[in-house]
Formats: sequence, C-alpha cells, structure tokens
Amino acid sequence: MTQTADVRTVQTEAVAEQADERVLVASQWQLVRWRFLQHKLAVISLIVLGLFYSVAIFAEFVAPYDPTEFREELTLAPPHKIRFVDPEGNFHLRPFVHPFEKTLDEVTYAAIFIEDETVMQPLGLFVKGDPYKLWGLFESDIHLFGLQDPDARLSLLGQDTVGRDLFTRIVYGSRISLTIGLVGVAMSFFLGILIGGLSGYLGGTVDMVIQRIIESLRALPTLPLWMALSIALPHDWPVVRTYFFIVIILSTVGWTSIARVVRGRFFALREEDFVGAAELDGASNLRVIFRYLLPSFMSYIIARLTLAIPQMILGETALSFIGLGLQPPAISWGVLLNDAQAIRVLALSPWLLLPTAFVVVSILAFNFVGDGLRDASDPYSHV
Amino acid sequence: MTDAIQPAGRGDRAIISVRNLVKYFPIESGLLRRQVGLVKAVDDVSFDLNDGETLALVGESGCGKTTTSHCIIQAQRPTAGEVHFRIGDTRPVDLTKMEKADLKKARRNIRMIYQDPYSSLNPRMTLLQIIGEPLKIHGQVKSQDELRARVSDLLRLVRLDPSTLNRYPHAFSGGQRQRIAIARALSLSPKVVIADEAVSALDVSVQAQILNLLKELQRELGLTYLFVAHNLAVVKYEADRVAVMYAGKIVEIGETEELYTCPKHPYTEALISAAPNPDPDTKNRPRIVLTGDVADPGNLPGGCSFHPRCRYAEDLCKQETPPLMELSAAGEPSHQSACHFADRLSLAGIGAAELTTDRDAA
Amino acid sequence: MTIESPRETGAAVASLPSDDLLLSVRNLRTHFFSREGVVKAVDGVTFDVKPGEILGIAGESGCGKSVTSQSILRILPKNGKIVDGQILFRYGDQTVDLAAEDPDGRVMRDIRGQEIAMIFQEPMTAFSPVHTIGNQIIETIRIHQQVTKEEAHDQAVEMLRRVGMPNPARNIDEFTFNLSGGMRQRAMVALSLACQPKLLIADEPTTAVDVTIQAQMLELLRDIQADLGMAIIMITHDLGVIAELTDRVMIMYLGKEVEAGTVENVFHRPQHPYTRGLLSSIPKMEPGRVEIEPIEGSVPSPYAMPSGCKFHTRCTEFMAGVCEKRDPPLIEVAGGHEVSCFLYGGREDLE
Amino acid sequence: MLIYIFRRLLVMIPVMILISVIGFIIIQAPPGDFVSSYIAGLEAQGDIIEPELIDSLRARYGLGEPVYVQYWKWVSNFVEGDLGYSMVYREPVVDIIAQRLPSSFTISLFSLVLVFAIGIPIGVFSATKQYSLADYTFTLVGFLGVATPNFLLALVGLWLLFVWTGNASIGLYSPEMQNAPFGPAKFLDLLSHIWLPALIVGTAGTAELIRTMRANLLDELPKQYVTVARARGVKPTKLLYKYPLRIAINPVISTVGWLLPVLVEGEVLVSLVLGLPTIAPVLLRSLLQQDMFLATSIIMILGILTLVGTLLSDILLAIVDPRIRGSV
Repeated sequence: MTQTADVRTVQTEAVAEQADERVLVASQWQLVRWRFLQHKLAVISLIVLGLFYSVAIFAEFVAPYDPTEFREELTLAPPHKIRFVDPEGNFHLRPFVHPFEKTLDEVTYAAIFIEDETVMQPLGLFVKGDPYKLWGLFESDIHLFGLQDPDARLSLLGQDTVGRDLFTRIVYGSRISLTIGLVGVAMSFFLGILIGGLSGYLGGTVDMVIQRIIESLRALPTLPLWMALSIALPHDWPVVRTYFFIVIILSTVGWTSIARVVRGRFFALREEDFVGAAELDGASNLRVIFRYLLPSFMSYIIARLTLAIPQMILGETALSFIGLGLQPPAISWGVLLNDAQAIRVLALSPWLLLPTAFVVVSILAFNFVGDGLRDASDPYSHV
Repeated sequence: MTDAIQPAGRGDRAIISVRNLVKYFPIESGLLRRQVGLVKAVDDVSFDLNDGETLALVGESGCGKTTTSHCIIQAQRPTAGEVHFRIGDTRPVDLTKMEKADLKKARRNIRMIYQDPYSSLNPRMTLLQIIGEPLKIHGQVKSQDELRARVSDLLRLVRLDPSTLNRYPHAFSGGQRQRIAIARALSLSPKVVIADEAVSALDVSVQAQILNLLKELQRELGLTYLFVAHNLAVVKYEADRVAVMYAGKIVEIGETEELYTCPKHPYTEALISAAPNPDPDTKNRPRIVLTGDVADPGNLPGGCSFHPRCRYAEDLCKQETPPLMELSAAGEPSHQSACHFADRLSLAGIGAAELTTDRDAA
Repeated sequence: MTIESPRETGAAVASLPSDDLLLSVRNLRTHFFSREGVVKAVDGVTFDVKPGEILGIAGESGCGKSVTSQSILRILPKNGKIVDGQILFRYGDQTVDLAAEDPDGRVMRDIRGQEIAMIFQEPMTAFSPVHTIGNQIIETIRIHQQVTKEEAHDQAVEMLRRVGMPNPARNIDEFTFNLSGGMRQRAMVALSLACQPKLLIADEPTTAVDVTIQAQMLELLRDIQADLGMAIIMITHDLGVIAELTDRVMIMYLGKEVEAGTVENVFHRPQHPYTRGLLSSIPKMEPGRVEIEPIEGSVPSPYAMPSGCKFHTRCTEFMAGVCEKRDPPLIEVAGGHEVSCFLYGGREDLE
Repeated sequence: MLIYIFRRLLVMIPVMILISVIGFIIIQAPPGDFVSSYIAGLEAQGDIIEPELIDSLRARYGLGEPVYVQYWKWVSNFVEGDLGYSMVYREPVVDIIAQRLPSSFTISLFSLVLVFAIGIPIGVFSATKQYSLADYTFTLVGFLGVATPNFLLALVGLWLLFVWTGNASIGLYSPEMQNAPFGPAKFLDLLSHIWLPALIVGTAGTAELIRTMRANLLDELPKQYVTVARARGVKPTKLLYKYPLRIAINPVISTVGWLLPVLVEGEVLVSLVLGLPTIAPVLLRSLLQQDMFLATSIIMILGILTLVGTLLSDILLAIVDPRIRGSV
C-alpha cells in the first residue's frame, strides 16, 4: 500500500551502472566470495585454518616423531632453542640445536636440562625418522622436518611427563580436536535442517510441539548435561566409538539452535513474494524447497555452522580436560591439557600449556571466518 | 441479496465471475489459541471480470482488495464463495473447488504481478531462469535453445534488451525489475493478469512507463487485467471499470468515467475528493476530509461499515447493511452502489465545481 | 539569486541577502562518502524561504530533497558532509550560517525544535517506542523553555488538542503502538510544533499513509499554518501534494535544482524538459481521457553521474555538444521563475 | 502481568518434565540398577548391609516394577525434597548441596556484577566510537575473550599466580577467616579472594556482552526516533542514554536470567581448575564415581535454575519494555 519509493532504487542502480558485465552476471556465490574477500581478518583466518587442517590430514608426515614413543631420559625436557650461530660466533645457514644433557639438582632431585654446546645437531627438511603408515596406507619414514640424525630428538615445543614429544602430540591431537567440531556440526546440521525445516514447512501443531521440545532442550544446562551423558560411555570402548558418541553428545545441544535458525528463515522466506510466485508458477513443494528456499538460506546457514564449530571444539576440550571425554591413549588437545592440571609440574614445565594456544587460535580463526561469512552471506542485504 | 445482481456483469463476456467470496481470518489469543474474533478481510464480494477489460479494485489499506485478488488465484483459499473461470465457450470451472493439479493448469491462464519488484524476483536466479521457470515447470520448452529463444522474445516484449538474460536481478533498477516480473507473468501466454499494486513502489516517471507498457501489452495480446491499486489517478488512467472496496466489501462498481464523474457512494466521493491533484488551480476547492481511520476489519461497526465516517449517515445506516444495488437502467452500462441512499444523494465527482456541504442534502 | 557567498565568510559575518527572508540556502553541497565512492546527494542548491510561506521541494527518489532538509537541521547521517555553501537563518535579531555551526553545538541545539522543527515520514518510528508521546513532547518544551513540568504538560495537552487528538489528556500518556495511524500522524505534528517553530520542515509526511489520512494531514498542516503562521518546507515526490499545499516549488533532479518558481508558473508553464516530463507522467484526476507520457530511461546511478546537465541522458531536447559539456546555469525566465537548462540560454560561450 | 507470569509458569511444566526424564535417564544409564551398585559400593568399603535396608531401598524406588513406576517414585521423592543419599559422601544429597551451592552462587553473582560493570560501558563506548582504535582494540579483546575457554584461562591464571607468588591455592576466604562469622571483615576477605575466579568465570560473558551491547546500540543509533530527538534539540549525551541505550539494553536485561546459569556452568570448570569449594568438584566426583542421586540432583537443580532464570528475564523484559508489557 505504501509507496516505498526508497533508497534501494538508487543503490541498485549504482550497482548496475558502475559495475561491468562481470558483476551483472555474478551469481550469489560469486558475490558472497567477493564480499568475504573484503574481510581481511576472515581471509587470514581461513588461511590459518587451512594450514591447521592440512597439518591434521598429514599428521604422520608433519610430526617429526611417533606420538607414543617415549624417552624416559627426556621427561619434561624444555623446548630446544633453534640456533643459527654456534658458540664460536659463526653463522650457519642451516639451523641447528644442541642436545640436552640431563643432570639432577642436588637438593631437590629435580631434573635439569643443559644444552651441550659441544655438539651441533643440524635440522633438515624431509629427514628420515620413525616409520609410519600415512592414513594406514602408505608406509614411509620421511618426515617434513626434524634433526638429520635420526636417533637424536628435536624438542620443538618441549617433552611431556613421560618424555613424549609435545609438538608431535599436538599435531596428532589436532586430528581429533579439529574434526570433532566438523563431524558434530555436520550432524547438528542434518538434524537441524530436517527438524527445523519440518517445523517451518508444516507449521501448526507439529511446529508447536517441536518448538516446545527445542525450548526444553535449550533450558538444560549444557555442560552438566554433557558431563552426565559422557559418563554413560564405558571407559573400555575403542577410541573411534567414544569419539562418535562424544560427537553425538555434543550435537544434542547444537542442533537446536540450527533448527531454530532454519525455521525462522523458512518462515521469513515463505513470506517473500518470489516464493509465492514460484508456487503460483506451479512449482512443486520439492522444487520450491530445493530451488528457492534452500539456496536462499544456505549461505546464511553455513555462516552459522562455522560459528557453531568452535563450541564443539571447546566442548570436547573441556570434557577431555576433566577426564570425562576422550581418554588416553587417544590424543586430543583436551587430553593433552589433562596432563597440565598439576600446578607444580606446570610451574616448572609451562610448555605443557601450549595446546591452549592451538585451541585459542583455531577457535578465534573459526569465529573470524564465521563472522566474515555471516557478513557476506546475504549479498543482497544492501539492495 | 446478491442474487439480485447475478447477471450484473452482463455475464456472457465474463472470463472470471466471483460470487459471494468470503475470506475470514481467525483472531487467536492465549495459550490454547482460542478464537476470540474474526478479521473479515473479504466479506461477500461478487463481481465479473470481462474478457479483455481492465477492472480495478481500489481502496485503502486493509480494505481487502489484495486478499480478494489472492483468493481469485487461490494463493489463499477463500472461506466461502465461488470463483468461476471460463475461456471462450468452454464450461466455467470453479477455482475454489479445484485440486492442485487442475489448479496448476488453470493458473497458466491467470498470472500475477506483485507490488515489490525487489521481493518478487529471486535474487539468486538469472533472468533466463526467472522468466523461463514457468515454461520449464509446465513443460512448454523442449531444449535449452528453445528456452533461450522464448525468454529473449519475452524480454523484447517488455522492451528489455535480450542480451541481458544472463544477468541477475541485482543488475536492474526498480522499473526494469517490474518489466522482468511482467515478462515472467506473460511467459505462459495467460488470459488474465492480476496486477497487485504493480506500480505503487515505482517513481513517477517509471510508473508512467509501466502503466503504458501494460496498456500496450493488453492491446497486443488481448489480455484481461485485474488491477489492484490505491492510487485513484492511476486507476482512472488504467482501468475500464472500477470496483471501490471498503472494509472487505465492494461499495461501488461501475465504468471508470461514470464512477469518477458521478460517484454513487459517499466513500467514493470522499476518495475522489481527497486525491491530490497536480493542478494548483484546484488548490482552494472544497474537500471532503473523512474523520478517523479506516474501519478495522477485525472490529467492524454494525450496519454500513462506513457510517461512522459518513457525512450523510442516518439511523438506518447504523442498523442495516446496505446491499450492492444496480442503479443504471437496463441497456446502460452497469453501475452499482452499496448505499441506502445511493439514488437520493447527489455526490460530487471529478470536475465538480460545487461540493454539497450541506449535511442534510439527502 | 545571483549572490555568491564564499564559504570562508563564516557564521559571524553572515547576513541574509534580504531583510524579509527567514532562511536562505546558498549553493549548498552535501556529499556522502562511502567505500563505493562519493555521492553528491546535494550539489549546489540555492533557495530562499520567507516567513510564513510554504515552499515545496519535489523530485523523485535520489534527487537529494531529503538530504537538503537534513542539511538544514544538521542531522545528516555520519558519512554525510556539507562540503560547500551557506544556510543562512534568521535567529532572533541576528543571522547564523547553520552550515558553519557545530552540528551538536549549543546554537544548533537551541535552533532545533525551537526555531526549526521537522516532521518525518514514519510517525511510528519517530517516537521512541519505550516512552510515552507526552514524555517526548514535554521534553522538547522543557529543553527550550523555562517552564515547570506541569506547565509543559499543560502546553503539551493543549498542542495535542490543537492537532485534533480525540482525548488529549489521556492520549498524552500513550505509547505510539497504541495509537492508530491517523493519530500517530497528529501526535508527530504536535511533537514538532511543541515550541511553535518559525520554520517547519515536513519530509514526506504523507507518503506512507492512506489517501483519506493524507487528506487529514494536509488539512491539518493548512490549518496549523494559518493558525501559527510559521513557514513550511514541504518535501515530497507527490506533485499533487505540492499543488495542493505550497506557494512556491523547487524541482530537483540528481542533487540539482532544475526549476523553481510559484506553483502556478511551474505547473502551468513548466520550462525544463524534466519538469514537463514529470508533469506529463502523472495521471490526472480530470474528466475524459488524458494521456500520460513517461520520461524515457531511469534515474542514473549516484556513483556514475552524467556530465554536464544531469538530465541530458533522458532528455528529449538533448543538444549534442552542449548539454553534456557543462552545467547549465540558472536562468530567470519570468519573475521569480528560474530554470536550469540550455534551452533558455547560457550556451553563448560554448562552441 | 500476573496472567502473563502464570502463563509462563504453565509453559514451564512440560520443560520440567523433560528435564526430569533426562535426569532419570542419567540415573538409569549405568549398567545394573543403582541399588545394586550402591550396595556394591558399600560392601567394597567393608560395610555390612542389612537385607531390610536393601528391601526398603528397593521398595522406595520401585525397583523391579515397570520403568514408569520407578520414574514416578523418584520424581515424587524429588518433589518432596528427598533427593536421595550420596554413596560417596555418605550424607543425604540435600545436605551436600546445601553446603556447596552458596559458594557457587556467590562466585556467579560476583561474576554477573563484573560482567555488567565491565561489559556495558565498554560496549557503549565501542559503539559510539565505532571504527576508532579503541573500538578495534576492544573488539579484538572481545573476540579473544570469547575464544578462550574459561578453564584454560583459569589454568593460565593459576600458573601465573603460582609463578609470581609461589602460591596456588585460592579459596574463597583466608584460612583464618574460614570459620569466622560473616561480617564486614569477612566480606572484605571474600572480596580479596573472589575477584580472580569471578573475573575468569565472567570473561567469556563479558566479551559476549561487549559484542551484543555494541551491536544492539549500533542497530538503534541510526533509527529515526534518535534523529527525531536530535532534531528536537536533545543534548548528545541524553541522545545516547535516554533513547537508544534504553532500548539497546533491553535484550541485555533479558539475558540476565539465563546468564546466571551460564555463569554457574562456567563456574563448574573454573572451580575444578582452581580447586574452589563449590558444587563443581562434587558434581564431577559424583559423575566419575557414579554417585547417581547426587549427580542427578545437581543437574536437576541447575536445570531448574536455568528455567527460573529464563522466567525472571522474561518478566524483567516485560517490565522494562512497554511494547512487550502491552502485548502480554
């Protein structure tokens, strides 16, 4: 009824006239990509995440050692200083480390690690080391980097309480920690779209019942719920099975928010004239859903999903940290941090806190990427 | 009462006959969703849409004109009433009783253009996809090449450059988008087009382009328009006949020129008087300024819904709802009004030099 | 309107070109700066308002009419800036250049609401949704006048009564969402008139309402104007409203004035091809068939403004080698009737 | 208003039922019935169990009867305040919770105060100085705060505290104040201890609040009623706090209710790391040792708190916002 002769006209025409043919025929996803690329922090975060995930995928190759191999004599050894200048003051192009010499403090019997400056152990790329099977398929013993002497141990980020290489374990731990969010979100996504879509599409009583259920689930305190559910998992289960049940537990809460978003968007979109027009065109329900509704909120949903992943990563880390999630011998960042609970050990070996940095960086990166995606997800919002 | 007007539209030319159309929306409240009232959006509306004409539904917001148009195309299912649709000499079919598959076929011939050209085009589809969608759904094209050819033709029809068919709606201005919407509406070669406030959101200069385009297309393709609008001047220009709606009912219907110059309902008179005219000479003309707001269809006054704002209202108006009555003699074009005093009042239309200011004129 | 006052003259020495003017906007340029570029929303606009007169500013979307009004009150959005020009306003017995004032400074704040008030398009959003309408009217009165709460309350009730609210004593304590559309409009008029300003700017006050409410609104403005005698700047895209209400009119296109004069002159003897096109685009409420003739094309993008005369891309009188070369000057074709078009001169020095 | 509260209470009933069902499932989850594991636990500790006790326990919880009867019996007991008996602590569950819950609450309340005291001003500042250096800094800090899990923050905090002071015990009171009657001195002592846990528990909440506050205010500032107020000559400061802030803060007020349980939740992990005498270690221990009555009771109480919190926030919102008040 109202004459909305508004600014949109002006702005759209701005787009139309100023841009070349490329913009005029740009699809939704191209527009999303262009807008996302303008968000510098999000792009950097995306690169960081790409790096993290490549490391997780090629963990065996990237990690210099076997994650379970321990060297008692190196228990709680600190990180090496990577050097370019030798004690005589000569510069070396190839970085090297001095091996540790372990002595005991005469009073406290605490181990003291002193660098043996007489020995130089050079680092190398693609060095031979512990044999492994990449993805359980390809046998190899070439590692991305390490000390050239296969018997020596490079302590990049220090050693843990039983003398296992912390960097190696962080690399392996990223597999579980980084994927649990993806799998969990995939599951939430599936449930959320299904239930939220049903709720939105059918409406009426079904909608009301589903909404009440979702409200109830959201009223539950998340963490205690997770804790309670996870103790129901037998301790002697294999890692993979525990992993999947933890994912399911984490998704119990995750899907509700996705379902709400899907439902909300569904309702909003059904009001759009172009959806009504499609129905009058004679488009079937399925065609309306898959050709009109889903593409319209897919980008937005993906942005929301990206923002949900960090919650899952945090959930796993928290559960494993307090000993209710994954248990050793499984390796995840949470499990690694479980080691870091004893404050007296921590005081002397602060590097045990390093997995924290990885958790924070990956969560931060997901948040930035999600933010960038959310801003870019509706390229038509300004028109 | 409506039986009396059954042959009103001189039936044989009617392509769509709306009979006693009713659309109520329940007002629900509380936890248990008890129904506490009814919004009588459309309340017993009957009229004929004749082949090749432009009939305008005009009225203020909430008068039910849009709901009426939606109930005709069955975008909303009416609460009661019939909508007969007939092509040529075939037997009329009642759209309100149709199943989905039959409706799909019928809707090839009745198409719709929306008010907001931003919301009515899917921003994620190219022109080819948007305009070609109905063709594909109804299996009217065999190959992608044929589709391109048909869409190109349609773009030419609405005076757009066919080379733009790979562009997305964001590449077009409001007026151009409305042309695209028209092309989509025409893609299945329909008989009837319902234009729901199709020019209201456009700037004046562009609005004029679209108004003329619609007229040209009507001449070229022999279309029938149901033109829903609130702007009386636009309606005056575009329509052959006009139906004025107030609070869910048609209060007056007749040929445009006749209705504008000799209105037979006080509401029509007030609307005409209120419409601003871009002529400074009429600046000091006496005007009828209605008091209060448009009647709330969820809480209608008794009797004639217009009586609280009507300067001619009498006690009868508060008690009895006036039926829509034929005013013209047999053989003359039909002119109907729903006012108890339609034949007694002398109301001022456009061009009227004097306005009866005397309340007791009736 | 040939007075050229350079920007640097500043507020202190500014003076109105004529004693009988209330407001004089000289060569106003307001630009918007965004990532996509600069939008010259208002690009050299000059007009005067006399006390008690009703001036209309008309044009299609994007012509800069609303930005002009926001510039006068200095309530532009953050990315909008007055880059040139003067807005001279008679304030008591002195003249201030509003364009040179600090937008949030004392002078500007005193003028707003007290001297110049504004009516907005959307009455629903003009009031804070969590405060009563009375709260906001009383606040305005108490900002500008040394009165007690009770006095302000009484004044507010009186103003609500004056604009035709059915039950002012009760309406004053209501929230906007409880009022009907027509009553909201009236409440908004009461809010802007709370301090009986000398100049009222009405920015599309009748656009979002039904025609019968629009008629009420226009009648109210006419009555109030006759009653209080303030000047009104009526900003609208609806030439019908302009014709019904105003004394003089300025037509704008893409940030520029194309034609100005008395309503009778502009509507009966339009000179600029754009004005003519606009008038012939509007269907008329007259007996018999009256054809309409649209303007071809659409309004260009504000980011890609045409060179020379902004209208040359759509003009039927386009003269190659002239219109796209330079801005046409304002030419007075009759008493107070001015047009910005080369058809009426100004191309002598162009080859 | 009363009708509104009543209606909200009515809506809570099915949610309560759902929570209780989940609680019951948790009791049922471990293999075997809980009386058997209870007995096994007691026997392992060398206690002799009288058969009468076993029978009375079985009768009380309806073991051997259909699941819904068991559920009903458990729920009735719960409603009557009989939360069961803790095997691990060898005390009635009610007593344990009564001892521990107040300190959990204290920490959460302090966090709440800190969250609002820090979050709102910074959020407002950030919004009014949008795109300034300070805004960017706070935004980044906000992101960091959201990204850093509370318990890791606690861990790092604890480590720093230990490195600097050589002391890693925090507690809520100094040892000498532990048993002192509550008074100003004890309160000051509490303040000197509680700030660290409260700060850590509140970090994520504060960061979130900064972001919400900033976004809400940025949404409100360009609205027409602000421009109108400006056009009426309202002062810039008042232009900020009387209108947009008032409205931007509404959703924040409505979050008070659910923030509380979130803080209780955050407090769980932080308390574990910092070794605070709150409900958290009890919950963890009860879960790890399958002390099901205790665990379920704590979860149920947290769930009910969440519900009450949501209700409170809705009522608060209805009070501060006339639009909602009008529609309820």
